Amino acid sequence: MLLNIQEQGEIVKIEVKEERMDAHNSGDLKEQMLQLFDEGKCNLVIDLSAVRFVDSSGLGALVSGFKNASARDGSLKLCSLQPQVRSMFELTRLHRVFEIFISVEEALESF
Amino acid sequence: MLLNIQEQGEIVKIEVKEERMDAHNSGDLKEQMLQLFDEGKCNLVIDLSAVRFVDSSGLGALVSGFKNASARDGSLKLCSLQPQVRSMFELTRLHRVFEIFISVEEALESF
Amino acid sequence: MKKHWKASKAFASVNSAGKKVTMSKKIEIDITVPNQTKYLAVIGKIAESLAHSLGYFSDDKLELAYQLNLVLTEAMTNAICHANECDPNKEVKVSLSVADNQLKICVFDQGSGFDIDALSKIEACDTDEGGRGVPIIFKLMDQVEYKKSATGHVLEMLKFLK
Amino acid sequence: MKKHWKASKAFASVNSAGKKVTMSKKIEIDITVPNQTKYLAVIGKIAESLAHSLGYFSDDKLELAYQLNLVLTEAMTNAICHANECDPNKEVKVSLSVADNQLKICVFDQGSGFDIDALSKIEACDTDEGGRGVPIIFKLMDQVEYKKSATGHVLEMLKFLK
Ligand SMILES: Nc1ncnc2c1ncn2[C@@H]1O[C@H](COP(=O)(O)OP(=O)(O)O)[C@@H](O)[C@H]1O
Ligand SMILES: Nc1ncnc2c1ncn2[C@@H]1O[C@H](COP(=O)(O)OP(=O)(O)O)[C@@H](O)[C@H]1O
Repeated sequence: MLLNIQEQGEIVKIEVKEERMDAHNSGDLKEQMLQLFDEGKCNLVIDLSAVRFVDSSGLGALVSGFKNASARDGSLKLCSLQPQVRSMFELTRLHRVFEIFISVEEALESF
Repeated sequence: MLLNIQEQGEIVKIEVKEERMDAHNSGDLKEQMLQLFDEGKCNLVIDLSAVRFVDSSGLGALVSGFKNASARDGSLKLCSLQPQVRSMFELTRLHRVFEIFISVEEALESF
Repeated sequence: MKKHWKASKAFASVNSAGKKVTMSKKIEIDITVPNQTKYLAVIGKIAESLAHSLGYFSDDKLELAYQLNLVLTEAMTNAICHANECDPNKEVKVSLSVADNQLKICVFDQGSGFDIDALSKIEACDTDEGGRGVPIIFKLMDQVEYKKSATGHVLEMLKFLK
Repeated sequence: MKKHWKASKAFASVNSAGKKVTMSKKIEIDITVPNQTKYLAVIGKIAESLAHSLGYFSDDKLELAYQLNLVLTEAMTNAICHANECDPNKEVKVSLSVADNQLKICVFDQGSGFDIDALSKIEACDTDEGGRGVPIIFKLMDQVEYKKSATGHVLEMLKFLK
């Protein structure tokens, strides 16, 4: 999975540079986040602007990151969801779990 | 087939508003051009900027327009071909038949 | 909730493909791929192309395209990872068919089966990492059945097109 | 120029689809649609999706995607309009398969055939409106054969993938 990772002070921004998040590539995101947690970085913003499709494995990777960040008193926030991806969160009611922002800027400011 | 037809003085600009020109829709373009020829309008610019795919039927419709325009001392010119569409003209050697311009402006100026 | 429908009719033209039949509204797509998740994307795209070719308005098409892509992705992932245990020498077969305003999706695995009825009532908790695949399939499709096939099991999913 | 190759092997898994076979690199897509040109687009898109799923660099993929879309569109148009005489009650069957770095495309029509060898040497004149379909197919594919099938004829086209 192509990821663009940038540290902005205390926060790590991960931009998913894939059209599709599924069982084939979501494991990469999960592992990348675990590595960041190991390094003590637990405030994450995941930028999904490029993502057109997410399946339950993609959601699973995000839930994993969310739980691990929370357990370390950090947080994982999402931003820039395409409408269809947003619907996917509603279908699975995960929009009630994640903090979801319109833009990267808003997500970063919210910390 | 979705066509945007605009008269600019002596010249009629036809913008093909379809991703795909094939045996299913190319007949429409051919008929539309025949109607213009009937009205005495025989200087045409076909703007293919939206077209991502052309098959031999699409080329056939353009050749039909080309021949009819020439027979009436007019001309049919093409513009704004996507690279893959341009390759299609080369494959069939029709790039030697048509005048092909980079932009609508250049095509219009060439008359 | 397990629901049933007659599968035989919808499949009538699979075996007779190429034979002269007077059924002008039938689309049938059968796909076989190696048992690897890298093929999820191509199958998903094929499902989207099919959705776009059906006679709907643009908005509905986008939604239907996403749904078919999703349902097929979930079912295939389960076939590949659970039923076929990620064995790359196995294969997954998928069929998509449209007839009489019914869309049918079948995913054939080579596994020994599972009790879908025990699962389908259970929704994943908000913080579970997995367990959302089958519930999604039940939410988006009108009829779902999982049963034995000649060489494993098949998940048959039906959607009524308006 | 008519060229031959063994079709039987490449088709081995069509009939045994679902059976346990140890062939991990085989992709097979079979599609049946009504005999109408409105289905050209969906089949073309499926061919493009397949091209994108093959392991190439982006540029080559785009070109391969266009070529497969084109070849399939040309062959299907001929099946629909020439062989099946635009009868909407007939159907067209297409199969795409990839195995051992060979891509095979078959288009089955329900017509009475034509002499492709007489055609394939003739290139359309620059100002002919038609007659470019078969020459395009010969240019883009490595082996082309047109022969009788159980219910009509089949155009078999092979491309060697690098
Ligand atoms: N085709 C299948 N063969 C065997 N077991 C399956 C199959 N599909 C689903 N399952 C079982 O059902 C469970 C729930 O599936 P699902 O809802 O898709 O969530 P997940 O795959 O994330 O666990 C799986 O964990 C697996 O045990
Ligand atoms: N499947 C087919 N069945 C019968 N005739 C065919 C078939 N395919 C091609 N032909 C014949 O070959 C001719 C040339 O085909 P083609 O090169 O595709 O150009 P076009 O379709 O524009 O005429 C057609 O006009 C038709 O007479």
